[in-house]
Amino acid sequence: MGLLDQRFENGNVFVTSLDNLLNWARLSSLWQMQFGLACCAIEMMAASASNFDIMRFGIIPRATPRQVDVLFVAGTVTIKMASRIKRLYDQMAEPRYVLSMGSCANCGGPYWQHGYHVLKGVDRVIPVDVYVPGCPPRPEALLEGIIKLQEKVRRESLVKKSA
Amino acid sequence: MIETKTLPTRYVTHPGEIKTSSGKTLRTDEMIINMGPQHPSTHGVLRLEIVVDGEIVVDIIPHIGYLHRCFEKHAENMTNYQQVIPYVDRMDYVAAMNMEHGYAVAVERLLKIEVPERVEYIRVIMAELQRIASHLVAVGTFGIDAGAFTPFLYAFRDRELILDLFEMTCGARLLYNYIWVGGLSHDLPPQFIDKCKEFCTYYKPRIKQFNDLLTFNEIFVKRTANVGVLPKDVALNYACSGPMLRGSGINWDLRRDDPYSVYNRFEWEPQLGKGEVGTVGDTWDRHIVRMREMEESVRIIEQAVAGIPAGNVQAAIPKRIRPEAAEIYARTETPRGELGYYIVSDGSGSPFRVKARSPAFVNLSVLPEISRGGMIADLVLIAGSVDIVLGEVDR
Amino acid sequence: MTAAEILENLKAKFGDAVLESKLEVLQPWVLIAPSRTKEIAFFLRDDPAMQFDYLMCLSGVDYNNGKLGVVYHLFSTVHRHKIVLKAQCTKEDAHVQSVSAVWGTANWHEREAFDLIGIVFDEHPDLRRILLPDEWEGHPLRKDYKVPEFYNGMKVPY
Amino acid sequence: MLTDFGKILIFFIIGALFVAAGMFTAWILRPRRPYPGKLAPYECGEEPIGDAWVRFNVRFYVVALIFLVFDVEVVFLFPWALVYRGLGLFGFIEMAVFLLILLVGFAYVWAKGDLDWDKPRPQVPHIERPTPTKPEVQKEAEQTPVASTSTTH
Repeated sequence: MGLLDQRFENGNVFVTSLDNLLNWARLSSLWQMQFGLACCAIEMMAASASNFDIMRFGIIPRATPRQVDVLFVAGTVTIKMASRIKRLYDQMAEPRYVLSMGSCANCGGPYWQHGYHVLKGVDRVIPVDVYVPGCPPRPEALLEGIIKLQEKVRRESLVKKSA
Repeated sequence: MIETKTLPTRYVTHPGEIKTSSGKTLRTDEMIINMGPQHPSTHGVLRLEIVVDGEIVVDIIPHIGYLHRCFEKHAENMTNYQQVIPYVDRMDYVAAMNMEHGYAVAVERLLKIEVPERVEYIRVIMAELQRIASHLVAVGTFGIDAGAFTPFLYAFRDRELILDLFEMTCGARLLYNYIWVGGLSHDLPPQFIDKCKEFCTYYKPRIKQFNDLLTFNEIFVKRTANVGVLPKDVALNYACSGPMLRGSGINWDLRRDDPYSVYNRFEWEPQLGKGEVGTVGDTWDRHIVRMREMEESVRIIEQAVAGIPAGNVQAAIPKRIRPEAAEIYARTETPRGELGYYIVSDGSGSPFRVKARSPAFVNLSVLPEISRGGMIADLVLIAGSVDIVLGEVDR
Repeated sequence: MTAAEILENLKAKFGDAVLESKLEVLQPWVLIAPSRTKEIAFFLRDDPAMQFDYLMCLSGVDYNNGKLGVVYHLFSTVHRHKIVLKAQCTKEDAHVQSVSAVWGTANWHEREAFDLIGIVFDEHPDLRRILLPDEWEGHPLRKDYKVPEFYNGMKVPY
Repeated sequence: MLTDFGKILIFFIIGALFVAAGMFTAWILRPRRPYPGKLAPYECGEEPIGDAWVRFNVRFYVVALIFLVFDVEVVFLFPWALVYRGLGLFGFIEMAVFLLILLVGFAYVWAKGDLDWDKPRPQVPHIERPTPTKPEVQKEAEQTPVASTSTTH
């Protein structure tokens, strides 16, 4: 029932150390939804292959949103796909994160002007934690985005009442 | 906020009949399963609505359009023919060089301009390298569909070498904007030729190693033989092309039968599916055609690298592209099949209408025909052997 | 067979259905009546001299003068010759007979032409939108298309 | 003095405790914020079509019955195998008879064909109205096999 979930007003030594332990455990095992949309998905596959290997960050592709922590939106989100992404994001278990990979997911990318069927940025549908620029971003850029996400998870607190 | 769902008109649930010992038919209900936009084995955002009786696939309704990025609308609103090339790249992002090559050939035929020899040779080298890289993605993910993860890592390890070659010439790994109408954006860097030779000698034995690892593996053969058989007449009627057509044993390759560029100067052989492990035109045949095509591509690259002439690659790039009011349909052979551009120009600087006939869109339309009656696991393999790229299917 | 001979055959068999033709352009084309495309297609495919068994591409075009057109690029893998068929209809009465019974690939191409240009293909087994969601209003590739301000609560333009 | 069963009991208790500890810490720490969108059934991102309460095929029920029978048979074998040395020839004959009877049952089930699962019968596609004249390109491909120049076997 999440008894300790956001119960404490101010942090004491017990709460912060518990937070550190929890955050360390969560950030080193961010499970990723196995889900690619477009060109960025091919770069994401190249990142999970042996040369760049995101699995050493503890990121394992999982097929169902139930067992997933982070959703890589890798590619162009079209309007037909937007409602599906919203539903997939809803079905993910808390605490969940979204990494928007590529300029299409960030702001519509090269399709911003005449793309009648392209959603101009996935943040119009779901809250995004990290934006990775590039079209497609290099695997190293994706790894940089993952490290940024890990820093965000490190600073978070599950137990203290969020402001 | 979720739009209503309308079932297509011809979609009817047809009950399966199971005979019991007393001869009475027991009506069982079919289940409708969604291999929806988010699925590990649909190679992107393709949704297959499957009517299943137990594990047997009774009917399939593909739903596409989840990655429709309005390419044709963009092509009409660009102020110059050259500006369409980045959008052409993003249509088939696994084989971007071939898409650019196809578009460049189409516009050059429209303008009736000739490109220098060196440009033709470099384009052939780049197109064939991209064909190997694209087949490696197709073969690697096909291994994952069959349940083998290691071939994916082998394939992507070799693909990284090709991407390094591309990055050396035009700075990008996946979407290049390298082949312009009338020429190229950059000339080859000095060390490209020997790096390319080095790749060819490195990669030849790798194909045999990959074949031993996956293609002639007993389980893989059992899983793919006699599955998803595409007969010749259905392949022609559905206008399939590329490995889909050659897998069914039809000797047809645009690089030789509708010649463009300088392909007629090299000797190479289009590879056909001969039904070595099952019937002709099954999933294994399409896979072995891709594997042997990579070998042919290495042969072409070696001959092209050996005979590459000198010259200025940007000599024939027109300053202002303003074709007379005409229309043309030009087609080239990409790793997935026949890519055609139907360009209508009204004399102004920007194209009036560009229709991209993408091979994956056409090959996918035959998927429901060849996978009825099989198991769901076979459907996954057949969809993998069709080798679809959703950017190209939805345009 | 050259385009002229093909035109002669077509004129001989379907006199009035062949409306116009132009042979001296880059790729010669023949304009046919939109209500008899299926009949002509079957003839072109099954006639031993023609054998156009490969429909390379079927594209819808909005000519921006109130007319919509469907362009068929046919090819014969046997005789290695090509021909371009055109069928035009007005924007108000945008009806063309479907050829999906002749070539299986026409099914999806026609659904896409209906989806993006708005040409209704009669006798098509399953004419639905193929690329856009089912409730999308309007046909985007028309020259006078206005992008909707909102769709399902999402702002479409940038 | 701890009997053998005592050891098994302790084994079960520790096992249960171990699992309970894991579940309890998870139960305390995990956030729980359900809302209808999250509780909707997952169907690859789509709105679920049809309901899961579909009438299953009858063969699943038949196989469950067959499994039940032979599972119980195996359960009887375990204690017999433990004391087999003490029973000697008598025990062996008795179990052989028991197995024989069940073998008859197995043969009956096999003969009636309840065991063969539904085999895929792939339907090779055909065209409703094919071209009467067979294109030469298909005929040519059939007669002259292409000399395969590839090195792979």
